[in-house]
Amino acid sequence: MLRRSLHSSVAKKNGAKIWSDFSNRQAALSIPSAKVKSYILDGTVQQGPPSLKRRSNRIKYQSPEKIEETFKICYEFLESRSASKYAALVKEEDASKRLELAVDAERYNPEVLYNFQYNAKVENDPRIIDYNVPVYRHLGREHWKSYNQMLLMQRLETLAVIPDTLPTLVPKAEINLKFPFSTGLNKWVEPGEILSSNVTSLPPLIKIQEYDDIDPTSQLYTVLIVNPDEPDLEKDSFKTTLQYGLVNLKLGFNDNAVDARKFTQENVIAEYMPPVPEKNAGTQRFAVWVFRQPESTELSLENKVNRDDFDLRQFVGSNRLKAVGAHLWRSQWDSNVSTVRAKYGMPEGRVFHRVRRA
Amino acid sequence: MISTRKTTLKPANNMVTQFVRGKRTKSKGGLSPVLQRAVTQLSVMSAGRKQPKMLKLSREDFIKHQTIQNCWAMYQRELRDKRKEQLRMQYKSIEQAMQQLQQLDPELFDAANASEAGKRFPLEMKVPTEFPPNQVWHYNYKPKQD
Amino acid sequence: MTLWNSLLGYNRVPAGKTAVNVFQQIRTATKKAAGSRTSMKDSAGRRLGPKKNEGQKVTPGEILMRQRGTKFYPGENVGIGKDHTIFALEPGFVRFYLDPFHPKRKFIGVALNESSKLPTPHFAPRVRRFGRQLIENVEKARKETNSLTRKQFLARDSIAAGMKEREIQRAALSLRLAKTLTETLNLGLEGQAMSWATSYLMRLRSCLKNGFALSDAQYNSRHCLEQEIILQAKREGWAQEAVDAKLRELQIVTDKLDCSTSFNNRLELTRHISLTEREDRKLELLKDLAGMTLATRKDKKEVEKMLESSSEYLTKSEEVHLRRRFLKPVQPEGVAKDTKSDKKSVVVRRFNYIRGGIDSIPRAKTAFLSKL
Amino acid sequence: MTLQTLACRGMATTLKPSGIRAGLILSRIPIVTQDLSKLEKQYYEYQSELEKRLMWTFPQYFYFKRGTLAEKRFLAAQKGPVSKQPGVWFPKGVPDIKHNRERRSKQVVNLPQNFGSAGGDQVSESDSISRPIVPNSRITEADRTNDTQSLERKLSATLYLLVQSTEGKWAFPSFPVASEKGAKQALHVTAESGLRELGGPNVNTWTVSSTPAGVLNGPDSAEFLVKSHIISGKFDLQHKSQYNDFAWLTKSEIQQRVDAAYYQGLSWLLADN
Repeated sequence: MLRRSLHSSVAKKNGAKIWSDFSNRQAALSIPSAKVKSYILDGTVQQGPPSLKRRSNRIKYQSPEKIEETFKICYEFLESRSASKYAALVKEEDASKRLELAVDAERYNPEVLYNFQYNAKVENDPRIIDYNVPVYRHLGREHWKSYNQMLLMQRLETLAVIPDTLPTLVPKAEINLKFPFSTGLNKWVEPGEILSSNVTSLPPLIKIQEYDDIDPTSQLYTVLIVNPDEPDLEKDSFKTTLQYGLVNLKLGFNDNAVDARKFTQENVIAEYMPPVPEKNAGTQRFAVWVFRQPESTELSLENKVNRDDFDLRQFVGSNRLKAVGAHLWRSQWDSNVSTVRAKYGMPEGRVFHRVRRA
Repeated sequence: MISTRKTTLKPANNMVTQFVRGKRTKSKGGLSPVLQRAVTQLSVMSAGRKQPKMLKLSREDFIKHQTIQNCWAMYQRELRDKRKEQLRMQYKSIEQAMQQLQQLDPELFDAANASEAGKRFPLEMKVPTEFPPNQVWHYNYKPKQD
Repeated sequence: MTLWNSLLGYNRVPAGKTAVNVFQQIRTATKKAAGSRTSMKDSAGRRLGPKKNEGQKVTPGEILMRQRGTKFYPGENVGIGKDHTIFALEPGFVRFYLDPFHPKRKFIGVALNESSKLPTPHFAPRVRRFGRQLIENVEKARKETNSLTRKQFLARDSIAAGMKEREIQRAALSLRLAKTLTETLNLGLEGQAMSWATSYLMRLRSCLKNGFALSDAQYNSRHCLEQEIILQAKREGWAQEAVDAKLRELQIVTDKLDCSTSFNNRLELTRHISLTEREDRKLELLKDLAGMTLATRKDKKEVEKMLESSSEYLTKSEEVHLRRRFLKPVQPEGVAKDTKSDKKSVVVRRFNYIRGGIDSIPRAKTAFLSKL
Repeated sequence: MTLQTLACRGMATTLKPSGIRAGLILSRIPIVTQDLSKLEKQYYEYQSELEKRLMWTFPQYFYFKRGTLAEKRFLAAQKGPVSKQPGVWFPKGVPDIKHNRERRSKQVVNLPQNFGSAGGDQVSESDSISRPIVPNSRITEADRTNDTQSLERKLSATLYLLVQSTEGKWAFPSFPVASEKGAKQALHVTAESGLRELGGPNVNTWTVSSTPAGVLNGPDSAEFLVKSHIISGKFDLQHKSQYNDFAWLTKSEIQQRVDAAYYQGLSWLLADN
């Protein structure tokens, strides 16, 4: 096996302390708690790992032998490689390569690994996981792709939201949905979940987490919530209605929770209509679609939108919107629907036969 | 195993214990011998008792372990890339040499390009060992006068 | 069958001697005595194959195809039975077709109307039928709305009891909140303002309990009340100024509440304690606790009472940490050392890892919280 | 190797058929395995510690029959684990003993010493069966004196034969190829015979391939490098040849002695270690 003492690149020669001097590094790249940081980096292991809260457990804990010395050598090795990546980054111009270099330089940093693995990723604390930093965006995308993205696509396809509302979706942004205002419940909705009418009586909080390298200041977003299962008795089929429409939303990488605080009345092209399915009309799907508006163009508000029989594909085509993320919940009739209708001043719902006849 | 089996004679109820060689029926520990034998056989085969406790690392140690593995993977990748690059350069230089040789002297080219099917490394070429042999190099080589 | 007859003929010795005995009696080694006839059995035909042809109008449930295995795959608006029988799910017209998405498969589907062709393009929305009749008669409609499924019907008493139970708890809680508002804090709210206040605080309490940050919880509660007002205004068609006035009123009430009340770490309503005040009282508590020595039961009671009252200004985790620090179940060894191991002292036998042996450490009774 | 067909003949350099020389890269393959770098040594130690921690308990019942002398001697050499006693507090965790092994840590198995002649007199320590194994040192005499002419130097690296021409330039030995019709031989044959002529007959070499490994284009000559390994025997420079010195060097040492352009032309042909 060929082995040569690896050529000593400039940075390695003077043992550059890239990862430990924070003169020009973002604060999120280091571990906030000093105890944990010194346990990992300086190897102060007498009192045991600080992540074990009880002292008795810390005393009982036995860490593997020779892990400190090995870690030290590996840390220096990785740090020298990161130094050479930073050196290359200085000379690099092309944007995508710069991004790739910036990510590779920090990807194996143990502090970044610790921060990302052991802290909340959706409700991220910008001081620890700061999605402005490219390496956290990269790790976030990998984490999202490992499960949640697959789950979303599976739900969109098995519940046939993909061909019914829009032809297909290449997911780029992670969409998380929560209904905190109607019941005060603090739980993210899983795509495809059946929600009660009481929960969906007030607009949701939509968190749009972009992982791509876009310029958040110039990019505007549109959010549409559509219901493709509104019964249409004349054609004995279904029609799509627009439940909620927001346009020209400006989002950051960290503060991207869209609720009443984040937008004003101009952003709303369609007031929120809560799901009020009718008795025996079956389970209705409510698809949340998030689009990137083309090069920071503002969508005008007065283009009259036919909410009742809404053609989503035509609307997306005419405004040249690019679908980046989606989410989905389902609603069905329950005894509370009548109170929600009364609250919104909507007429009483129609009632259908229980048996579905030819 | 000598087992004592009590045999009682009916008529004069003076119990006579006869010492008869045979299986032990009275159990020493809690289990009866049959059960004990089953338990020992099971424990001999069972893996659970022979395995160490599962290694549970604290968060910090797990991060250290991941960093060590990342470093090793990167180190191995660098060696592989270096080796691949060297092989590619070697192949390029052989091809360039043969092209030039073909230009200069077709005869030598044919001699060089002759097929070496069945050519094997000589036996004397020693595979490197951890420590050198007693006689490191055989200087006293005499070509065979055939 | 012809081969078979020739074989049979070969074995049976022809009854009457024909003029020329064409077949010589050749002894063949393999054939068993002809009597067993294992290969003779055959079952009646299963009448497989298509039962409807292309374009034929069908109603749901009609069988389109009997087959072994999936010679034809189920297409749109069509179901497949466990013996791979394909039957119609929607009324329409039968179509035998190929789907470019599955090049190796043949499909049978039902198109909902005469003209439409299958397969519908892969990215086009599905063609679906609603298929339910509207109940015009109001009486029947009301009856249908109030009809319950069997499970709900059986459980309706427990559901009603549960709702009533929750209702009672909510009423009790709002009463408690109202009482603290009026007596201890005497904010002088009445009528509409009081009802707003109690519902605001109830929602704020549940949001805090569900893990929202204080600012988020306050916004959630206020936003919920605002929406109610806006929706009520839309229902009753108030003028815009009336709505704004109402909202301003609500804003005043909520601001007053925010700056005059807060919740302790047991989610009970208390007067507002600012951050600085919390810090000072915490330091003060630390000083007192440091001075305390846990020798008698009275000391223990005293320390517990101090920590009890600290729930107002400490967060839950801070309180737990202080309890663990000052109410240690076993005092550190230096504190209540007992030299002579007499009857009253407790002997702790601990393994000494350096010496490899067992140390027995006599400890006074006062070292143990439970034995005070 | 897929060689270019004759079709691209026109594409060659416009070198006229001048002097063709057959260069020889004579190498001695390493005798000992590579020296591990600090990272590798530490990593292998760490992995072996982990493996010991996760290894199953030593099957004593398999190696020592119950009640035999061997078992008694083996158990005497072992240090038994601390077992759990009721009523005793274990601050570092209650011991979990199965098959006489503490399962929470690695099992240290000691082999009984002086297995053989425990009682008997030390008849002759040197050849008794149980004498400890003392390996030869990987640093040889030649290493210490840095004798570049010896083949026992730098056992873990590949050594290459370099010769110093009269005007003091170090290079690989190269021999002219007879260009007249009759006496022309294949490249590797000229190289080998030139080597025998240069360094005495008793050199046992093995040519890797008759195909040249590379070419060095001089102003008017083209030197085709043939690779071969020296297997045994001694290379002693014949005094009459036109070279005045020779040395067995590793790749890094070659880089110092040879000028940059020459080294650049064949750095990839030489093995790093």
